[in-house]
Amino acid sequence: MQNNMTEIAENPSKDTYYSNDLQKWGAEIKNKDISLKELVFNETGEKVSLCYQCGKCTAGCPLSDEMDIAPNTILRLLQIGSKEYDRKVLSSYTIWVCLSCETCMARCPKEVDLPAITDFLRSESIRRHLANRKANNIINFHKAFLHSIRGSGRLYEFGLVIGYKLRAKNLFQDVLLAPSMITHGKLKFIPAKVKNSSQIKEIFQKTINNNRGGK
Amino acid sequence: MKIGYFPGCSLHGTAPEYEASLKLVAKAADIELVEIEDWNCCGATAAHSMNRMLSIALPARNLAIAEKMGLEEVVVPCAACYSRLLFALNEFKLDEKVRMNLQPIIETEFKGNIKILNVLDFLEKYVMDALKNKVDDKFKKKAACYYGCLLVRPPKLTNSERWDDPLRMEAILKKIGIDSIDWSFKTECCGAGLSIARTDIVGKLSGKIIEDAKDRGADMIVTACPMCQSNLDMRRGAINNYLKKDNNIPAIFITQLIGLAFGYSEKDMQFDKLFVPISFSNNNFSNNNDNLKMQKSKVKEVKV
Amino acid sequence: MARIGVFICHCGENIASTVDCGKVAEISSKIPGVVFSTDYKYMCSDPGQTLIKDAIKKYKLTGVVVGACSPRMHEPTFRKVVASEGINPFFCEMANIREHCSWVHPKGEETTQKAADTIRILVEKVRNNEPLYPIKVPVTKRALVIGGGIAGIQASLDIANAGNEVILIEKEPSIGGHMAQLSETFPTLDCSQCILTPRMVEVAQHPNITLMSYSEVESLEGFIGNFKATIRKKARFINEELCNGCGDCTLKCPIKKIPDEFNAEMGKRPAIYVPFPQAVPNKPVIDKDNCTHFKNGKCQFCKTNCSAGAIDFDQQDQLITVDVGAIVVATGFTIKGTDFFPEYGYGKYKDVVTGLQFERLLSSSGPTLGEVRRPSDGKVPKKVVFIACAGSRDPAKGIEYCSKICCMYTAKHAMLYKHKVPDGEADIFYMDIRAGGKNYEEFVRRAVEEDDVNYIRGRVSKVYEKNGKLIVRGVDTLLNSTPVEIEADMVVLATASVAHSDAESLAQKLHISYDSYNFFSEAHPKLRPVETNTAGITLAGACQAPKDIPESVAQASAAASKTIALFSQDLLTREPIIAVSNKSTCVGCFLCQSVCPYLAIEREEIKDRNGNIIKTVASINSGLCQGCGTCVAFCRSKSIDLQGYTNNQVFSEVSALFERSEEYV
Amino acid sequence: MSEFEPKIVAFVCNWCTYAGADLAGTSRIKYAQNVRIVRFPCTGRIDFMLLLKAFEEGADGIIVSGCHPADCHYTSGNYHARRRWMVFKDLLDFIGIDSRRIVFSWVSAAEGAKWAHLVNDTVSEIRNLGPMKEYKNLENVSSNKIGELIND
Ligand SMILES: Cc1cc2nc3c(=O)[nH]c(=O)nc-3n(C[C@H](O)[C@H](O)[C@H](O)COP(=O)(O)OP(=O)(O)OC[C@H]3O[C@@H](n4cnc5c(N)ncnc54)[C@H](O)[C@@H]3O)c2cc1C
Ligand SMILES: Cc1cc2nc3c(=O)[nH]c(=O)nc-3n(C[C@H](O)[C@H](O)[C@H](O)COP(=O)(O)OP(=O)(O)OC[C@H]3O[C@@H](n4cnc5c(N)ncnc54)[C@H](O)[C@@H]3O)c2cc1C
Ligand code: SF4
Ligand code: SF4
Ligand code: SF4
Ligand code: SF4
Ligand code: SF4
Ligand code: SF4
Ligand code: SF4
Ligand code: SF4
Repeated sequence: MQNNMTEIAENPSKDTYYSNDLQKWGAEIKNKDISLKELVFNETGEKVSLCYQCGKCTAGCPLSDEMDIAPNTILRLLQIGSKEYDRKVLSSYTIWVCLSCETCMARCPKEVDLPAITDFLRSESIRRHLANRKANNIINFHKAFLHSIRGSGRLYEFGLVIGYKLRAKNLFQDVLLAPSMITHGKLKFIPAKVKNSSQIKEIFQKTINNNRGGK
Repeated sequence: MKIGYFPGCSLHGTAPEYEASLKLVAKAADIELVEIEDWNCCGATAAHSMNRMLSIALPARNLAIAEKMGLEEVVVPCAACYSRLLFALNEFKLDEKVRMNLQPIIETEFKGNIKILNVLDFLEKYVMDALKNKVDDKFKKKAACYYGCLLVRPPKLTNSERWDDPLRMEAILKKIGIDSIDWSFKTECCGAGLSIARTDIVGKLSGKIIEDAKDRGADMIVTACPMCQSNLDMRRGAINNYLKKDNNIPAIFITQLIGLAFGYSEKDMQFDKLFVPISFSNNNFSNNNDNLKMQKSKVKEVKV
Repeated sequence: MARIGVFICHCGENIASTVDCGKVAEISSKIPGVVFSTDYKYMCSDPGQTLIKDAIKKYKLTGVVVGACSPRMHEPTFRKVVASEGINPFFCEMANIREHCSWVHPKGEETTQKAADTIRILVEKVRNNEPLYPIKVPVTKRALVIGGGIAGIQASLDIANAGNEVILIEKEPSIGGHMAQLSETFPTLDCSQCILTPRMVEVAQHPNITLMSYSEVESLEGFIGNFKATIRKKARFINEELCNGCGDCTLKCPIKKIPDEFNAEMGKRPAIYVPFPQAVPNKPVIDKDNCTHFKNGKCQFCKTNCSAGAIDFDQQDQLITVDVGAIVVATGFTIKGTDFFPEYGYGKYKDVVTGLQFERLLSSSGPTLGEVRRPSDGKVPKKVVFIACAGSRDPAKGIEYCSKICCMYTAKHAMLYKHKVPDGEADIFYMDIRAGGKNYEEFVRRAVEEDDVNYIRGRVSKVYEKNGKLIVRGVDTLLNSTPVEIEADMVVLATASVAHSDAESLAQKLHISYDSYNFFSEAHPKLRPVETNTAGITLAGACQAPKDIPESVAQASAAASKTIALFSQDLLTREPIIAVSNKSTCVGCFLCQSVCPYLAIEREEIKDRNGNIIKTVASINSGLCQGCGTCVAFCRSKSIDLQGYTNNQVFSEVSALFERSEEYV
Repeated sequence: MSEFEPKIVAFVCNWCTYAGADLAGTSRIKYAQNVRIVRFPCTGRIDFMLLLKAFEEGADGIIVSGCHPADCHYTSGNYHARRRWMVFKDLLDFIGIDSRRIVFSWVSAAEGAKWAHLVNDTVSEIRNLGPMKEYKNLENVSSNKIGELIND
């Protein structure tokens, strides 16, 4: 555990599980003529042309106020399919602030699985190095989270919080809560660990290091 | 009767009272919860935000182990884990590519025959009957049943009826004499996934939930998910900041209430773990907010 | 022995320029059975026709093949010629050597050869022809109209005014349908009842119309011109002959709190009731399920208070059988309730209402006498939000189509609301405005420009209640997809128009087809929009698809004119191109029955002298068969044949396809 | 030796394809002469024994054409024809006739040009396949057997 922490502390940008991004980028260039909507279709099976821009997703989205591009507009941009718009989508803050609450999909008259599309857009955004800078905190949190479970197979909240703060370079935000969590017995200092932790590392090795986010 | 049990990280981390109460409730209903051996984290939002196959493989490993243990059903009390496990199982059933590729990744045989229960499924199926004659006057309080997102959505996956206004928790609570309010934020998102990275958002989303429950005269919010509960309970500082007033309505797990009804003590149900206190003892329901203020003052003193 | 004449037409130069007509005539003369052949410049001209007539006489011809233009052009002409010489017209066939030959191929031997082959194929057909006679079917000149909405009323009046008998059946206690419930109607805003009720009265008083209210179709047999319908006249527990419509009974009934269907459940009615003051017939009906007498034998206040002695608790349903020649189906539509919408509260908010309920609030005959007051507390709403496409155009809810009328009535509602509450605000959430009709777009613009109705383009995701207000969460997609939250006093859902829940079973009783939404299907979407695939049954109004009043009325008159045209003949003449079955070889597999698109194949029991059933065989109902021949192709034992295209005929045609003509040279 | 001229027979429905071929005529659209047209009320009437018969009589190729799927004058005759065609194809394989020799198509009353193309394409396709020789095999298959195969 100590190791994990120091590793991140010393080298916060070293993301072992994205180490082969460059290789993927190469593949991307080969596919550069495929528009994002086709990729979305290939990887998630979702057809963005189903969306008729009613806006119900945006209307119900608990986070639409926080987003830079409304959820239905994300789909509209994908429908147009130009490089410029594809890039706009991938570098949006929206795709990171989405909470996967599934409200949009549950109410969409055309049953567009926007959360699934968003999941894919996130991984694609990282792959193409287009992730919105404002989303760094969120991405760092996801990374810290995965790092935590990659190491021990289970979430180690204290390590997660510390790891995240090191990535976010924001040691003081939110830690306010930590002491009371400790007094309530809700933060543990010793992480629980999966015995077969090499198996978990294997899973990471064979998935996130090895394929595009979608199907 | 033995049923599989997947605690997930939260029940072993931030929500020990949920685990404790669930286990005692199961015991009272004569059910043995068998923890999945060497289980791992379901991957939560982070995994599916970053990689689909990872987000399937992590839960699938747990399901595969459960199958190997000979379990037919597994209870997943955390709604977030429930959603991820259900998603993985569903993808496994529907997507041939997943079926083909999964085996080598998780290195465990998986047939996909297991059944996944969320805590409401579990309570309805195995505990409801044992709740006959458990109506207790001390419970004569108004509950706001809060389901959150992932217990009900997406409706096609969770198979929920009335997904925009579910009534299942209400029916269970009714069995022990708790009446529930009709309110509008039962399934609104509390913001759990951004709990740490964007606490301000949680304050806002959870704030609206708390506010509506309060406005409609609820005495407590009842939850069935550790993420929801911790957001509504622990994040009360951020919430009150957003609401610009102190709000002391407690947020409690449904299993803690059922446990009380079975005759366990508030101590057994680990009421002390709740940030916003609540007590039913001596017919003297209380949730005064002195304690909360104390927490806040304590917080102010400490800096990391 | 057949004696066939072949007549080759030059069609001026049209055929003769590429086909050597003389040669074709010559080749044809060598076909066995052909006793005469010739060519001529214009076969369809008077001299040409005379030439054929003369040859028939002179050579005692038994069959004729005309090699000329398409049979689609002149087959009737030449068949008439042949018939005038006493030959059965089906012994005349046309070989198409113009459209299918001379016009599409260059001059030359090959083209001439093709013409000659074509002649030979049809000679073989004529050789195997049998005399066929047009089928005459008697017509019962009485129409059955099912459904007494505006469409059924219009159709009944049109048919009756042409001098035919009409039986109009309506399942509710009164005719009038939805139109009776409307306040004012787009696009002219004239009062619905003012224009409808005179027609309802006309129906009641028309000497040719028999109105059977509170009645439904039980079953239907027969075919065009000859239907037999069984109608269930439901017991209304009132002797209609004795009742004078005074209404005393309804005032005395102690059960007063039953949700009133006519007011879309916004008002209450007693257990014995007349649905609305202008009802036709203006006779009450007892709602058995809610009447104390039927529950426990007590009460009977209505009976003691009826001076006419018209109350009859012992009345039973009656089954009445009528013969009719044609049927107009005009059963209309229904609309989805607010409970269809999880996101808008599953119908639990009192102030979220349907368009039809709002219509009743606007109507001066409605529960609030025309004042817009919200159901929860009777206050006048100051802000009303309308949601268009509520349930329509929503595949997730199973309704993909546009309900067509709601754009217009929503504009109307907002407009009427503004007229009644001038300081109120009306917001309409919409996806598109579909106002394709005469003066419709102008109507919608008037709502916006003159009445200040606020249109917001976007769908609403959720409606919930907070502090006595309804919070409507929508979006404005024209404003950069900005989420919009409106605090409303009332929300009106323009809910989807759908088929009645019993539409499917009615369609099955009538043997008409219906689409995946249970709306009844027209025979052809463009060219036969009022007929069904079952001859003699037509459609009118919103039972075929959502429709407004002008369209419903237009279709009703069209259905009536089809019916009147049918009734203008004493005997129906039908082409004899129909299937016939051979009962001795039929093995009773009924494969044919399963493929016949017109349900024309029936089971017939063959009995021996003692009345024991020997076997069951296929029998073709010549009233229903349209002559497609599908059954023939399916019959393994070759026990069905199609007149005019018999197996003998088509097989001989095929045998004659490629006999090289040289053999005859 | 002159090029092989295939003999084509077209079984068409009265309402759509026959009228489409009429339209090709009125529009003077030229096409190959090799086709002989037999008119039926509906493609649903076309018994597949007739197709075998046509081969037996020396046809090298057959066109079966009727209304477009949703446009059948008789509601569903063309649909039944199409369904049976699936079965018939297996039968052709069974008796060793190249199923490319039968072309199934839809030509509406407005598609004169399509009709001309259909005939031309079929002629050139059959020309490539060469003269029909397999029909000899037909004699070895009892017609009862064929009937059963078709109708099952
Ligand atoms: C809220 C609202 C507002 C509208 N406003 C306008 C407007 O302003 N202008 C306009 O042009 N149109 C308007 N319309 C549309 C109008 O109501 C319809 O066009 C019209 O009612 C269709 O008439 P119909 O006779 O086809 O059907 P209906 O009016 O539905 O009548 C059908 C009749 O058949 C009866 N019936 C049903 N099933 C059976 C059965 N099995 N056996 C016997 N009888 C049966 C029913 O009881 C009913 O009496 C509005 C509709 C709605 C919902
Ligand atoms: C581009 C376009 C595409 C369309 N596509 C479709 C479609 O896909 N589906 C569909 O359903 N509809 C379609 N329509 C609509 C369709 O064309 C009309 O609905 C239909 O033609 C109307 O038929 P009509 O007989 O009323 O009028 P018209 O077709 O206009 O016929 C009127 C006839 O009256 C003659 N006439 C005019 N004045 C006089 C006079 N004073 N004396 C004597 N004769 C006169 C005219 O010469 C003409 O022959 C389309 C229309 C357009 C413009
Ligand atoms: S709700 Fe569905 S159809 Fe409407 S804009 Fe959103 S994704 Fe598109
Ligand atoms: S899943 Fe994401 S986009 Fe959809 S409603 Fe929830 S937060 Fe908004
Ligand atoms: S039943 Fe009697 S009381 Fe009632 S309306 Fe008729 S006559 Fe009058
Ligand atoms: S008998 Fe029935 S209908 Fe008559 S007054 Fe009594 S409750 Fe009303
Ligand atoms: S008519 Fe207008 S409101 Fe009604 S379904 Fe169609 S587009 Fe929507
Ligand atoms: S004018 Fe034509 S294109 Fe424009 S809305 Fe009307 S129907 Fe559509
Ligand atoms: S010819 Fe057609 S309509 Fe007539 S019985 Fe046969 S299948 Fe039915
Ligand atoms: S397919 Fe069409 S036209 Fe063709 S025969 Fe059937 S109805 Fe006719």
